[in-house]
Amino acid sequence: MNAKSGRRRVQAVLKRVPMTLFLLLGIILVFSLLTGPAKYLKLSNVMNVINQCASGVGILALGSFLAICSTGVDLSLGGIASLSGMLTAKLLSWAPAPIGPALLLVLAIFVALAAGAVMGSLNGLILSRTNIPSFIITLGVSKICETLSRVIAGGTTIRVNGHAAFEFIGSGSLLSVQQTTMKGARVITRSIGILPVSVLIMLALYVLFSLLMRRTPFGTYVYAIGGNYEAAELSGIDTTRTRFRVFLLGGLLAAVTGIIMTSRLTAASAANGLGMEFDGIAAAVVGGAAMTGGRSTPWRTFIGALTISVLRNGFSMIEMLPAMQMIAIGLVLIIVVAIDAARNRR
Amino acid sequence: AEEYEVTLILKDNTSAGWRYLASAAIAMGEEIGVKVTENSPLETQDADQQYNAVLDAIEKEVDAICIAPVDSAGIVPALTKAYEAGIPVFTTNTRAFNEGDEVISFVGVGNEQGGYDIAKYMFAQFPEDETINLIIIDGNRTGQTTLDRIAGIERAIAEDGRVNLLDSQEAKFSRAQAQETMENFLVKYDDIDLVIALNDEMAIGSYNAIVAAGRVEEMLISGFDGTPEGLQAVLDGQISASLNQSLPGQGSEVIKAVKTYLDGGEVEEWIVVGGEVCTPENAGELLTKLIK
Amino acid sequence: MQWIKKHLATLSRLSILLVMFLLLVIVSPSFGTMTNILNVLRVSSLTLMVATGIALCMLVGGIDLSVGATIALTSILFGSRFQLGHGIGDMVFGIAGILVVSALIGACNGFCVAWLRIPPFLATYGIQQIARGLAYVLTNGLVYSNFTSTFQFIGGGRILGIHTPIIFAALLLLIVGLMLNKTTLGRRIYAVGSNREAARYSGINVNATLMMAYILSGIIAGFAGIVYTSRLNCAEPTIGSEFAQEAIAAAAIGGISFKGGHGNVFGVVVGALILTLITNGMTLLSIDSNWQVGATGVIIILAVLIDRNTAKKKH
Amino acid sequence: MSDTILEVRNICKEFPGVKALDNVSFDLRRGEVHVLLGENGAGKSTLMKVLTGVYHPDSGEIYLHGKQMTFQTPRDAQKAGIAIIFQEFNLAPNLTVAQNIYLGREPCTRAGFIDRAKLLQDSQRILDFLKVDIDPNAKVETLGIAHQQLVELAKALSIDSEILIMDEPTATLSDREINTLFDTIRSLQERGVSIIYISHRLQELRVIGNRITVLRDGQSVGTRNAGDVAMDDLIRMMVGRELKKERIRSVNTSREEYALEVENLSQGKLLRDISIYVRKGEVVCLAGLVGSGRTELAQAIYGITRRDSGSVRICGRDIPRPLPTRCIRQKMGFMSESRKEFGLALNLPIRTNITHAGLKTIFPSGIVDLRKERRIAKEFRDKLRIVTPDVERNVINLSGGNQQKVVLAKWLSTDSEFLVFDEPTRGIDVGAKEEIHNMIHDLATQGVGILMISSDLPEVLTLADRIYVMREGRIVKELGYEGITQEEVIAYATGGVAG
Ligand SMILES: Nc1ncnc2c1ncn2[C@@H]1O[C@H](COP(=O)(O)OP(=O)(O)OP(=O)(O)O)[C@@H](O)[C@H]1O
Ligand SMILES: Nc1ncnc2c1ncn2[C@@H]1O[C@H](COP(=O)(O)OP(=O)(O)OP(=O)(O)O)[C@@H](O)[C@H]1O
Ligand SMILES: [Mg+2]
Ligand SMILES: [Mg+2]
Repeated sequence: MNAKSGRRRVQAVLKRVPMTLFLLLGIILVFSLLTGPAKYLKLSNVMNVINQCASGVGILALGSFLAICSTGVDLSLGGIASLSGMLTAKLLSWAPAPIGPALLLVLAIFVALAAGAVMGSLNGLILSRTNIPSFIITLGVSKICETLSRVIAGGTTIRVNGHAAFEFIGSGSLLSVQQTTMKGARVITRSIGILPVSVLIMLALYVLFSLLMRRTPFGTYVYAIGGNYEAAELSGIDTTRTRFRVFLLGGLLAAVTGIIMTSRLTAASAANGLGMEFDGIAAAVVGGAAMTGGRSTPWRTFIGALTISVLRNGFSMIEMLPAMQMIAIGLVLIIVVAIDAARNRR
Repeated sequence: AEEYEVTLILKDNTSAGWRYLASAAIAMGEEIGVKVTENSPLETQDADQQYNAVLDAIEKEVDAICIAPVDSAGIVPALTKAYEAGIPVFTTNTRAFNEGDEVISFVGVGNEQGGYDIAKYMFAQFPEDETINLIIIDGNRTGQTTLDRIAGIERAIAEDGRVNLLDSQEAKFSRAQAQETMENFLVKYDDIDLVIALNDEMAIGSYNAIVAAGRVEEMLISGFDGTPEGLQAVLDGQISASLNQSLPGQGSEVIKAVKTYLDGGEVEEWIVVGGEVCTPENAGELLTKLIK
Repeated sequence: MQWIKKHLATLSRLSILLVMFLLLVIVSPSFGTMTNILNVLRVSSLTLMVATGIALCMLVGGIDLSVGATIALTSILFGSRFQLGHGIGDMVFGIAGILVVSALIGACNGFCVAWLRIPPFLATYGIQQIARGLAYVLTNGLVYSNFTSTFQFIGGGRILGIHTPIIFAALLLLIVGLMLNKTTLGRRIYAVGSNREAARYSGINVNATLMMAYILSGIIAGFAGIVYTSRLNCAEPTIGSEFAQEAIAAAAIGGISFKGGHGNVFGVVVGALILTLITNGMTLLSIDSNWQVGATGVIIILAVLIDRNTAKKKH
Repeated sequence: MSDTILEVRNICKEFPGVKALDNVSFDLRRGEVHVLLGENGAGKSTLMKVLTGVYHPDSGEIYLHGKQMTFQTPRDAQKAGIAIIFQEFNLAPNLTVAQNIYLGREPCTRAGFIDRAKLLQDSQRILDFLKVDIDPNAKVETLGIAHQQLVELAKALSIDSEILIMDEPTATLSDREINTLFDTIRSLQERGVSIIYISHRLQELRVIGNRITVLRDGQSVGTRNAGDVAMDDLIRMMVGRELKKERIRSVNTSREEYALEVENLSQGKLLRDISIYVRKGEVVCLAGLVGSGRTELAQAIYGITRRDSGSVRICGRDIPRPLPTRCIRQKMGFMSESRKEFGLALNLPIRTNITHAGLKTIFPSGIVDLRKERRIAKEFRDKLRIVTPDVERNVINLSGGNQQKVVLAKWLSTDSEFLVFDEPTRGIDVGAKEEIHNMIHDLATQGVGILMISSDLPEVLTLADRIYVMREGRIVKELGYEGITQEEVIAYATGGVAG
C-alpha cells in the first residue's frame, strides 16, 4: 500500500521533470561512451562545457525565451551582444584613460549594459506601439547593432590588455582545484575553476528570472500575453509596457553575454556574437517553448541551452568533421523537439 | 612510428581556400604519421567558436594544435590555456598577437605584405603618368585577413601616388556576392582601370560581371590566394595576377613542423611559404606543383 | 474612393517604393538608366521567387528558413552530379533531379512541421543546417563552374531584351497567385493559416496542406537555385546564406502576415523591389559597407512601419 | 431604488460600412438588473464595449454617478467599478483558473511577489460562492467550455464592482448552472450591484430582469418594465415583425436507412459504452447537463478524439479510424459548439468561410469558381439574415450571433446526409433561432439525419423526434416520440430517476 503510493509520488514527480532533461542525459551518456567516460566526464571537460554555455548561449537564451513566451522572437540578441562587447572593449582600451582602471571597468560595464538596454528598448518601443512583427523589427535592430559595432571597431579588432579584474569576469573562478594528467611521461597539472564567475552569473540570472516569471505579476502577464493577447489586454494588463520590458530585459541579457564574451577573448571583433540568436531560439524551443507563446520556463530553457553546448562539445570531442557536425546538430535538435512534442500530445 | 594527434582549427568550414589547406594538412599527416582532425567553426568566421574549439582540443589532450585565428587578438587567452596544459600551438596563414611563447611557429606569408606586393605589381602594369581608377572588392571587414590585406594595399597606394580609389565594397569572399557587387559598380562607374579582389573567388566573380557587361578590355583584375581556379584564370588571361599563398603548402608545412617539433627537433619561428605574385609567366608552373 | 480604401495597404506600399525610386533617381544619376533598372529587376527577381515560396509557408502560419541551404545544396548537386555530360538531355535530367531533391527537402520540412509538430522556425532551421552541412560535405568547399552555354542561358540570357530571371519570376508569381486565389488548394492554405483547428473541423486535411506549402516552397527554392547557378555560372556551397532572411523580409514588407492566413502574394513584388533598391541604391551612392548593414535594417523597419501604420485600425 | 448610477447619452459608433450604434441612450439604476435585448448585430456588444473602454465612441457621453467619464482602456473602466463578462471568452488558456480570475490584479506581498496563498484562497472563495467544483490550480485549457464560462463569471465577480455587465452568460450553460447564476445575480443585487444583462433566452428575462431595453439596428427602441410587458411585444420590438410559429412535420419512421449507428463506444472515463443511432430524416437530440459528455461523444464520432473501443457507422459504412476528412467523405458534418476556436477562420471573408467545409463538393475540379462562391454566400446571407454590408467582409467584424450563422451556413452548404449540431443556436436571437429551427426541420424533411446537442431544453423539446439523455458519460435514457416533458428530461439528466 505504502509502496504503491510511494511509487505514485515518484511518478508524479517524474511527470513534472521535462522530457528534455532525460534526453540530455541520454545524449551525455552516448558521448561518454563514444569518447570514453574517463576522458569525457572528467572535471575539466564538465567545467569546459558549462563555461561554454555561460559565455555562449546560456544567458542569451533567457532573452530568447522571454521574447518567444510573449509570442515574439528576438533576432537582435546576437547583434546586441556584439555591440555591448565591442563597447566594453573600446572603453577598456581607452588610453591614456582619464580615470583609474577600477572606475573604467565600472564605466565600461555600465555603458555596455546601457547600450543593451537602449537597443532592447528600441525593439520594445517599436514593437509595443505598432503591429510590426517582431521578426522584422529585431532583424532591423540587429543590423543597426552590427553597423554600430563595426563602426566603433573602426576596421580592427579591439584588444583589452592586462585588465585582470575584467578578465576575471569571463575566465576567473572563485574556487579552483588541481587536476593532474599524464601526457606521455610528463605530468601536467592544471588548475580547474569549479566556481567560474561567468557560470555563477548565469545561474544567478536563472534563479532571478525563474522568480520573476513564477512569482511576480510581470511573469504572469508575459504568460498571459502569450496565452491570449486579447484576454490580457481586456483584463487591464498594460500589454504595451509588458512587451516593452520583455525586450528591454532581452537587451540587457544580451549585453551581459557580450561583456562575458569580450572578457573571455580579451578582445572584441564586430563579428563576435552575430548569429547567436538562432542558438538562443533553438535553446528555448528545445526547452519546450512554443513559438505561439505562453509555454515553458526559464529552467527548461536552461536545459535547452545546456543541450546545445553539450552537443557542440560532444561532437567535437568525438572528432566529427565540422560539416558533419552541422548535420548532426540539426538532426539531434529536430529529434529532441519531436520527442518532446510527441510526449506533450499524449 | 608513433602517431601524433593534432587538431587543426581554420577560420571556417566553407570556403575553398581553407579546404585546400585542410586537405593538404591531412594528406601530409597521413604521410608522416600524424593524425590530423579538423575542427573549424561551422559557417561564420567566429572567434568565440574558435576559442571553444581550442578548449575542446585541450580536453581531448591532443599533442598539438594548429590554428589560423579569425581574430588574432581574441584567440590569445585560449592559446595561453593550451600552453598551460602543455600543448604546443602552431599558427598558420594568420598570426596570433601573442606576446609570450605560446606559439611555437607561424607558417605562411604576411597578409599585409601580400596585399602590398600584389597592389604594387598591378600598379606597375599601367603607364607611368596615368591615374589609375581603382575598385577594391573587400572580403569581410570584421576579420583579420581583410584588414591586413587592405592595410598592405593602402601602403602601396600611398607610395604610388597615381591611384584614385573609386570605391570598395564587402563581398564576403564569395564569388556570387562579388559578381553582384561588381554589376552595381559597372553601372555606376564608366572609368574603372583596375579591380583588386581580396581573393581569387571574388576576382573570378568580378570577371564574370565584367564579361557580361562587355567591358573586359577596359580594366585589369587581380585576385589573391593562388588557388587552382585562380591560377587557371591567370593562365587563361581572365585575371592578371594573384598572390601565391600556397594554401596547400601552408597545410603541409605546418604539419611537417609539428612532427619535427614533437620529435624533439628545432623549428623556425616563421616558416615562410609562398608569397610570390602569380603572373601568367609562373602560373603554369605553380599550378602543376599544386595539382601534384 | 471605396477602391482606394480597400487597397490602402497596397497603395501605401507602392508609394514607399515610388518615393525610394524617385529619391534615388534624383541623388544618383546612374540610377535611372535602363541598364540599372533592368539590373535591379533582375536581382530582385531572385529574392522575389524565393519570397513567393516563403510566402506560402507564412500563409499556413509557418516559416521556411531552409531556402538558402536548399539553393546551395541543389546547385552543388547540379554542379557535381548532374552536369557530368554536356548534352541537353543531361541538363534536363539534372534540372529535373534538382526539382525532385528540393521537393524532398520541402517534404522534410513539411513532415517535421505537420506530423512531428515541431515549431516551423526550429524545424526549418534544423533542416537548413542539415542541407547546408550536406552541401559542404559534398563539395568540401570547392566551387563548380563552367556550365554549358545552354544552361547559362536559363539565368543569364535575355528574351526580347528582358533578362530571363525577370520572366521566370513573373511567371512564377502568376502561377502562385492563381493557385492561391483560384484553386481549392489556395483556399485550404488560407484556411489552415487562419485557424488550423477550424480547418480540421471543416474536413480540410491540415497536414497535407502544410506539407504542400513546404514542398512548394522547396521546389520554388530549387528552381531559384537553378536560375541563380546558371546566372553566376558557378555552384558554391556558401551561396544563398542570406536568402532566407531577405526573402522573409520581402514577404513581410509585402504584407504577408507572420500569423498566417493573411496577405496577398502580389504584395511580395513590392517587398522584393524595396529590398533590392536598398542594396543597389546604397552601392550606387558609395555608402560604406559598414554603414550599409545598418541602413538596410533601418529601411526595412521604416518600410513596414509606414505600411502598417496606414493599415492599422484603432476603434 | 431609482437613483441612476450610470447614464449613456446619444452614443454613436460607426465601423467601416456599419452604423453599429446610432444615438443610443440608456440608463442604469442602483441594484437593478437591466436587460438588453436585440437581434444579432443590433449593437448590444458594441454598446458594452464602449462602456468598458474597449471601443471609443464617435460621439456621445457616459455619466457615472452624474460625472462625465471617458474610458481609454478596459483598465480605466475597471478602476471606475465596471466589470464585464464578454460574449467571446477572454481567458489565457495556459494559465490556471486562479491566475485567470485575478489576471492583472494579483495580490502581492510587500516584496512585490505574488501572494500565492491568498490568490488561491480568494479564488476558491469565489468558486465556492458560485457553487462550482473547479480546481483553482487547473489550467483553463483543460476545462470545457461551460466551465470556462463560469471562470469568466468568477473573474468578473472578483472585481469589486458597482456595475457588472454580462454579455450572454447563459449561452453555454444548462439549467443547473443557470439557476446558480441567477442566485448569484440576486445576491449581488442585494448588495446594491447593478447588472446589465444580455441574453437571447427570452424566458429568462422576466425571471431575472427588472427593466428591459430593446435595441434594433443600432438604435434604442424603448425601455420597459419587465413586470408589465408581454413577450410578443418584446419580440415585435426586437424583430419589427411577427414570427410565424407553426411547423408541421410528420416523422417518416418508415425510413430504415441509418445515418448513424454507434455501438458500445467507450473512451476513458468520459464516454462509457454508448450505443445510439440516428435514422435519415430524423432529428435526435442529446440532452444532459454540462459535462455529461455530449460534446465528447460527438467529437469521438467525428474523429477529433480517439475512441478506445466500439464501432461507428456513418450512412451505413463502417469508419474504423475516424477523421474529419473521412467522415466528411461519408457525408457527415459537424458543427462545433465553439465557433471561435473550431468554427471560423476569423480573418478571412464570410464568403470563403462558408465554402471551407464543402470545398471538394462545391468545386469538384479543384478550381474555385468565384461567381459560384459569391452566389452561395449571398444566398446564405439572405436565408439566414446575416447582418453585414457584404460577404467580402472578414468574419471577425461580425457580431457573435452572425458569426454563428456563418458556421451554420458552412455546414448547410455541404451536401451532408448526416449533420451533428453542437449548440447550434448559441447566441442566436429569437428570430434567427426560429429560422434555424425551420432549417433543421427542412433538412430532416429532405432526409438528412440530424444529431443535435443543446442545453436549451425548450428547443430540444420542439425539435426532437427522439431524445437521448446523457449523464456522466453514459446514455441513461432514450425518450420516444411522444409526450416528453421538460421535467422528465431533467430528472434523468440529474439522476433524479434511475436510468
Ligand atoms: N470590430 C468591428 N468591425 C466592424 N464591424 C463591427 C465590429 N464589431 C461589430 N461590428 C458590427 O457592428 C454591428 C453590431 O455588432 P454587435 O456585436 O454589437 O451586435 P450584438 O448586438 O452584440 O449581436 P449578437 O447578439 O449577435 O452578439 C454588427 O453589424 C457588426 O457586424
Ligand atoms: N466526469 C468528469 N470528470 C472530470 N471532467 C469531466 C467529466 N465529464 C466531463 N468533464 C469535463 O467537463 C468539461 C465540460 O464539457 P462540455 O461542457 O463540453 O460537456 P458537454 O456534455 O458537451 O456539455 P455542453 O454540450 O453543454 O458543453 C469537459 O472539458 C470535460 O472534459
Ligand atoms: Mg454580441
Ligand atoms: Mg458541449
